[in-house]
Amino acid sequence: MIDSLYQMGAGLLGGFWPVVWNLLKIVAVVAPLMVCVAYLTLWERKAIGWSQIRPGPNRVGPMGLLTPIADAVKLIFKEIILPAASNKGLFFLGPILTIAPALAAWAVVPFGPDAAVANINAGLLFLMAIMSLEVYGVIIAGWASNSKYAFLGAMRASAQMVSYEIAMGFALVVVLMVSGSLYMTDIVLKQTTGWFASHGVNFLSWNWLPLFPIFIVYFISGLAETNRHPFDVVEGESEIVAGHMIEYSGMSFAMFFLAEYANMILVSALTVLLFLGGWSAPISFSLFGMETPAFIQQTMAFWNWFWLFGKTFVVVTMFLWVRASFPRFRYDQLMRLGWKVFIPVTLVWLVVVGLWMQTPYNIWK
Amino acid sequence: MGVLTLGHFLTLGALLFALSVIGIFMNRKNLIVLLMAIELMLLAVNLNFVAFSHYLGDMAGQVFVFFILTVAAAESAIGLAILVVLFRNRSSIRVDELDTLKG
Amino acid sequence: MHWLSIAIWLPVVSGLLLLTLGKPQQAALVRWLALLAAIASFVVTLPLIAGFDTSTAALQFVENYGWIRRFNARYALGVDGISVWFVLLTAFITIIVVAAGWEVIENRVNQYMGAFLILSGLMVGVFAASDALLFYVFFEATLIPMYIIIGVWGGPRRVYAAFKFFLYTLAGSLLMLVALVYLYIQSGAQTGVTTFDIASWQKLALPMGAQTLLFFAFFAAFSVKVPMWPVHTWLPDAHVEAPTGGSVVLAAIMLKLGAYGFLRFSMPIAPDAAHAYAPFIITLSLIAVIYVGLVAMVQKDMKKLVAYSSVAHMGFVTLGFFLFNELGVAGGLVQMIAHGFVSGAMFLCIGVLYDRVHSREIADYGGVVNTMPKFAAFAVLFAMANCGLPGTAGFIGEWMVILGAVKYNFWIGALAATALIFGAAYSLWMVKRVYFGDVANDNVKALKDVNAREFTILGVLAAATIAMGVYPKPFTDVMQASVTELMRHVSVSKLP
Amino acid sequence: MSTFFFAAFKPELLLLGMALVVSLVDLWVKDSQRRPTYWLTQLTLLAVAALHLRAFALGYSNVAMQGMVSADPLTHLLSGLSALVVAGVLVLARPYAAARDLLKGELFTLSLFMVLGVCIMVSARHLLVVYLGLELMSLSLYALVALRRDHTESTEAAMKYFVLGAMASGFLLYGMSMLYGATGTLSIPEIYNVLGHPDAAQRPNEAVLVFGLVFVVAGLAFKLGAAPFHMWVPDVYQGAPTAATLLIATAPKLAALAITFRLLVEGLFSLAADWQQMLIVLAMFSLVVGNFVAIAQTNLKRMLAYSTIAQMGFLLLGLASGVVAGSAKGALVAHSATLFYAVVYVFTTLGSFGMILLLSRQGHEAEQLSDFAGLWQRSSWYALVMAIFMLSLAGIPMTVGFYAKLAVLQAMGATELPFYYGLMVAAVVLSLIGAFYYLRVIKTMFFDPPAERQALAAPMDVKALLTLLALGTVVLGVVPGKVMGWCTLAVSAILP
Amino acid sequence: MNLEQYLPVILFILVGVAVGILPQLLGALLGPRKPDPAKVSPYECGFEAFEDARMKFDVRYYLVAILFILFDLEIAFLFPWAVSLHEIGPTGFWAMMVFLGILVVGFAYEWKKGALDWE
Repeated sequence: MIDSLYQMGAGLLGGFWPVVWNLLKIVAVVAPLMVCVAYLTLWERKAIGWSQIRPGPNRVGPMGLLTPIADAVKLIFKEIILPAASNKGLFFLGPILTIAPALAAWAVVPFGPDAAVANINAGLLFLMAIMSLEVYGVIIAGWASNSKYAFLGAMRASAQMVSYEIAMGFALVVVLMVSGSLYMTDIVLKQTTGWFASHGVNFLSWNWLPLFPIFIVYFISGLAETNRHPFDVVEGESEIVAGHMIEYSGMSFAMFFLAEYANMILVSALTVLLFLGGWSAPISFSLFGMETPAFIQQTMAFWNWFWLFGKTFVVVTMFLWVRASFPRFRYDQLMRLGWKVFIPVTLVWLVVVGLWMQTPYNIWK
Repeated sequence: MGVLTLGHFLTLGALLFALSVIGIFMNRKNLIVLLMAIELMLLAVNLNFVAFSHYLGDMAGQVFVFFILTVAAAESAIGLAILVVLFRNRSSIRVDELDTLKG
Repeated sequence: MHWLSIAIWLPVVSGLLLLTLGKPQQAALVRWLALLAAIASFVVTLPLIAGFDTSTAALQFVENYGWIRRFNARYALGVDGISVWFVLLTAFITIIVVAAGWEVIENRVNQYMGAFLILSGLMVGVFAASDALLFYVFFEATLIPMYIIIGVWGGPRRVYAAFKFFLYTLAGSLLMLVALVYLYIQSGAQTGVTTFDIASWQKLALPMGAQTLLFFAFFAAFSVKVPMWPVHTWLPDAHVEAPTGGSVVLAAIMLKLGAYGFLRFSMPIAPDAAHAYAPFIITLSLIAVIYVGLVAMVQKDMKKLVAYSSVAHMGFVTLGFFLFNELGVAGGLVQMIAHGFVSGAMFLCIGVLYDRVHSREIADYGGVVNTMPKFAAFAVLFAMANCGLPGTAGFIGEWMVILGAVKYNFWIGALAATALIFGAAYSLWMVKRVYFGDVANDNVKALKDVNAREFTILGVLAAATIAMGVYPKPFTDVMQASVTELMRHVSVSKLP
Repeated sequence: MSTFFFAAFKPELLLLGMALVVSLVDLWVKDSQRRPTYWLTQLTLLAVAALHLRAFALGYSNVAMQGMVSADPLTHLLSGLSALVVAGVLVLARPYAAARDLLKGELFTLSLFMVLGVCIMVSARHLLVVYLGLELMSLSLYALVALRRDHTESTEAAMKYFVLGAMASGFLLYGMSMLYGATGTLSIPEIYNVLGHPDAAQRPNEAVLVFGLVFVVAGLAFKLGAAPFHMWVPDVYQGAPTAATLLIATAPKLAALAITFRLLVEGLFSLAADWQQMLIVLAMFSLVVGNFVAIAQTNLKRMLAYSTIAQMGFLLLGLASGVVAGSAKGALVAHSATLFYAVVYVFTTLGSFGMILLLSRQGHEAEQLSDFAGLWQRSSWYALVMAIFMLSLAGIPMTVGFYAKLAVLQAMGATELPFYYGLMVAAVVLSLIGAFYYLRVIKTMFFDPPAERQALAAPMDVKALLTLLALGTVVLGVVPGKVMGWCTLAVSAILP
Repeated sequence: MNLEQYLPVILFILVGVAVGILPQLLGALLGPRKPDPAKVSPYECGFEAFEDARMKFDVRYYLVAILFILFDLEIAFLFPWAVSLHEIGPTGFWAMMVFLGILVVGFAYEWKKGALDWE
């Protein structure tokens, strides 16, 4: 069906068709993503509310389901205040640079085998690169605002982000070692092979088990990378109010917010792809001595999407759970954790995995 | 849109290189700009290497780029460190104020 | 026995030992040790003349060992009739210098004595080297101790004088170094073996252009050292500022290094150029003889006067050399030796006066003969020798050169002869003003005559001066064969 | 070729390992004198020197790391000497550093890493290895210059050094990229092969090559400190803590020369006609700028910096006279002369800057020329030692500096081209000017009255090392043949 | 190499930028625009701003930045190594272990020197 659509378009638009086609695909990713982001804010408020035994937003729409839309409308009609002493251009560039990478990273996220917008063989490298750009948005925003709080917040945020990026990078290296490929699809597929997978218990073949410390480090680094609780000293209200975002208002502020939530989803999705088997089901029918039923075979794209979405949802919810449960770290504790715990842990595990791979007990051959 | 040839890349590399040299010699204001010019210079070289490597079909040039990048990072780390120390001593990073040593 | 090596290294080593191990407090001990070393150094040169074979022009007492493989430079020593007397003269003058500095030098005696001993050894090395690189090394190395001697123990403008001395000489010799490299390369190109052996170089065939450039490169080095007019200006400064011992060594030996170089390098290696530019050299020499003689006459400072007279006398030497006849060359050589004794003695005399009055101005003296009769007798004798009075050493050389000049061209001879008149004029006029007449002032009145040490030194020199003046045959005999051979060599064109 | 052949770079592995060990050990050292670190460093350096020199003596020659490094005699000699010289630097620098809060572990770690960089550069057979070694060395040096964090001049010097050094690396890299593009390989021997391809049509594009060559030569000139790429030298020499200056002035020069050899001689030999011209221009610039500007300096470190520029000029002259009219028969002589010159320069510099270190007391930098005034009267031995170094730098015979200059002159003479003889005359005339300011140092020490009378006190090891260096300078000044032979042996390994 | 696959990447980045620009533009168009001095002055908890906000800041941020550059590049080196670890065998593995060993020494050095301490 999709193929014939593609053929038709190619006939209509000729040389420009690939651009249009890809734009369509991108929209197909971005639009649901924006909806997810919007509803993630609601889900966050709800989830935290529930965990604190209160209803959460419930005024707009049934169970408050229209709250995000109301928020959006409100924000659009808010004034964007431009502080007097700010650098005008940079002031607007900050939010753009924050949101753009958060979205662009999705280009290589596969929703099934070879089912990413861009199936590039250096996918993980691209992710690493584009996620590193995030820090520019923060620091530009902090600088352009020309406010002490914003500046300090930006300094803190960027120092924190780069610190945890190292731990994250090492974690990714370990994943790469076992996967032997930078192509996201390969990384996922690699997890669906192995002794456990061939016996039907797929989830035990996923990377999270043999790379457990790395998995933990990656997840926590993800929290820190997205400046989420308990690492949200950036906007630690009691200290520097809202950090680099303090001078922003209206839609500009919303951009940061959107970016943060888009990043959360992204990091969760990556956690799933890298450690939790991506789109693959946790157990397969072979566990019960069955062939995969034909109807499932035919609707595999849906199941892939289902499992990916489901797992991502679980991980995102863990982000929220962490926020609901843990107190905020002090900045020095945060830096100590990044440099003095995570980096050594990842280094050690890197060596362990490397050595493991040199032995006959290598499970990733 | 014409085809990109080796010449285009080399010209771009040469332009970047020239820009960075100009940046180093003409800049009288800010040491950070000097550091950036140095980075730019190395990037110009990288461009050359990558272009040659691609057209020669030889990976060695790209490997070289990898090393240049690393060394450039180490270099800027040391440059920044020196800059910090310098700023502590002089409270200025203006290039034209670096005039204690003369003769 | 390697007498030449011993003659070079004995003073150098003993000088180094004095320099490094001697303590300033042990001045007396150091003096005696230095004298002992100087005498020993002189004694070891005696076999050179005793065993010298006057019948041959070849190098004798030859030592030849590998030295620097890369350059094929060899530690090659040897003396012929031309150089052997200078080895003795150097060692001899060193004894005089050590003795002359006995009481005068009070601070850093060990360093002073050490420097002179080292200098002595190095200068012997220059005369004994038959390898050009070795020659150059010794030639240049002599600058260092002399620089220090002038600079440390010299007079008020010693720094200026020391610099001038060093840089003038170095400038010349660096050009010579280029010439040496050229010859070295040429020797390889022509014989297949690159070498620094001077004798081999003398056989190289060289085109006129090369010869000219070589000649002037050597000229640059040696004319400064001699010194010839107009590059002589460092000499009066150096003489005036140097301590007495320094002046003595400068006048008696160092100047001869340059003249010796002409005989060893310029003339035999580039004979055609030497012939071609002989008139040029002769002109310069005559200017030195006459003009500098006149300059000497108007000097108020005794040391300066003697310094200019040295320039004039050395003019005689170069004049003699470039006449290209045996009489002239031999005369120049004799003049060099005689000048070694006489000028050294003159400077010593000035030193004797200076130690007592602390002035070198002629005007500060007068009637010294009244208070220092013994000393005045010596001084007058040396002044006579300086102006070439027959019966003294000064006469023989000058006479031979003048004869040679006449043989070459009458008018040159005549002009050279006028120098005798100028010499007499400035020497005797100085004698008159300093020694004769009434006692000029209280300083002179208070003068004490020479003590035993000074008497001995001056006596020995006086004896040498008179002996050479009366019986010069041993000197000329030794030179004969070598000079003849040199003349034969330079008369053959080496144009390819 | 497929093997790594670890045995060939054993010393480098040792160096790396020990550098890490030292940096870790130092973290737990409580001793304010840093004795454990110091001795570990010294032991390492000596062991590395011993391993390399032993390999040199045994004539080992290997290619390792899949053809990327070459452990040939040149490597062994220069690496060994570099390690030795840095060990010497640390001996001399220790009291100085202790008085200035510089005696930190970083001094030793960075020194070791610098030596490692030098060793890598020296053995490079691949452009990448050249670059990595160069940067390892340079980065360590930048940090060493900035080690004195509270000192304005030091940090300023570090900044200048950093910016210009990084730019030089950029130039070199740009040139390398062009070479790579033209030849299609990064391996130096292969570049040589490609350039000399028998089929002319297969040879690379000459224009790109020469374009790259210009940048390579400019980069090398920067690193060597040759004019007009010398801007950093005076500022850095003067501003850096003297201990760091000493490090910059010694081993890195050897390394820079080594990569010059590797790139220009081993790789681009067929372009010799092109790069020789460039080097001659650089050399004459350096001689003129270095010598003339040095005269005006009153700061001794700055003066020595300009003197370095001049010395590098002389050195480049040697490198530029290897190939005449396409014939490489003079290359061995020329390039070994260059190497010898560099080795001599490095050890002499070690001594002369060592003296500055020695004179510097707590809170006082003995940088001014006037700080040396009257050293002769304070400590005559040290004055003599310094004088020997100065004479050696000036190229006066009886010091090894003379043979260094002579070897270069010989190489230039061997071209037998009038143009080179012109260059020789220019070079010696300019080094005469150089002699002036070296002499001025001697003059200051010997002739000027001291500002204070107290004798110099130095630890035993410093004293011994300086004495050893001075003696070495003199002993090699008499018999340089051995070391020259080593240099010839080393260079012959890389000549095509 | 499959370069046309990078087209969507570029497009995606452009879309990302557009998503950044458009809402802001929308907000600017639809929202009110009534600046007054108190509103546009920098936030200082109600105080007047004392000095320029681009003030000196703690040198430790620099330190973090410098350390980050270095570590990030180590990671850049590890990337290709990790990908090809299956092919390069024990030699490749141990070579990187040497590299990591040096890195660890540097890390230990920083740690002990206190470069990683924030207080």
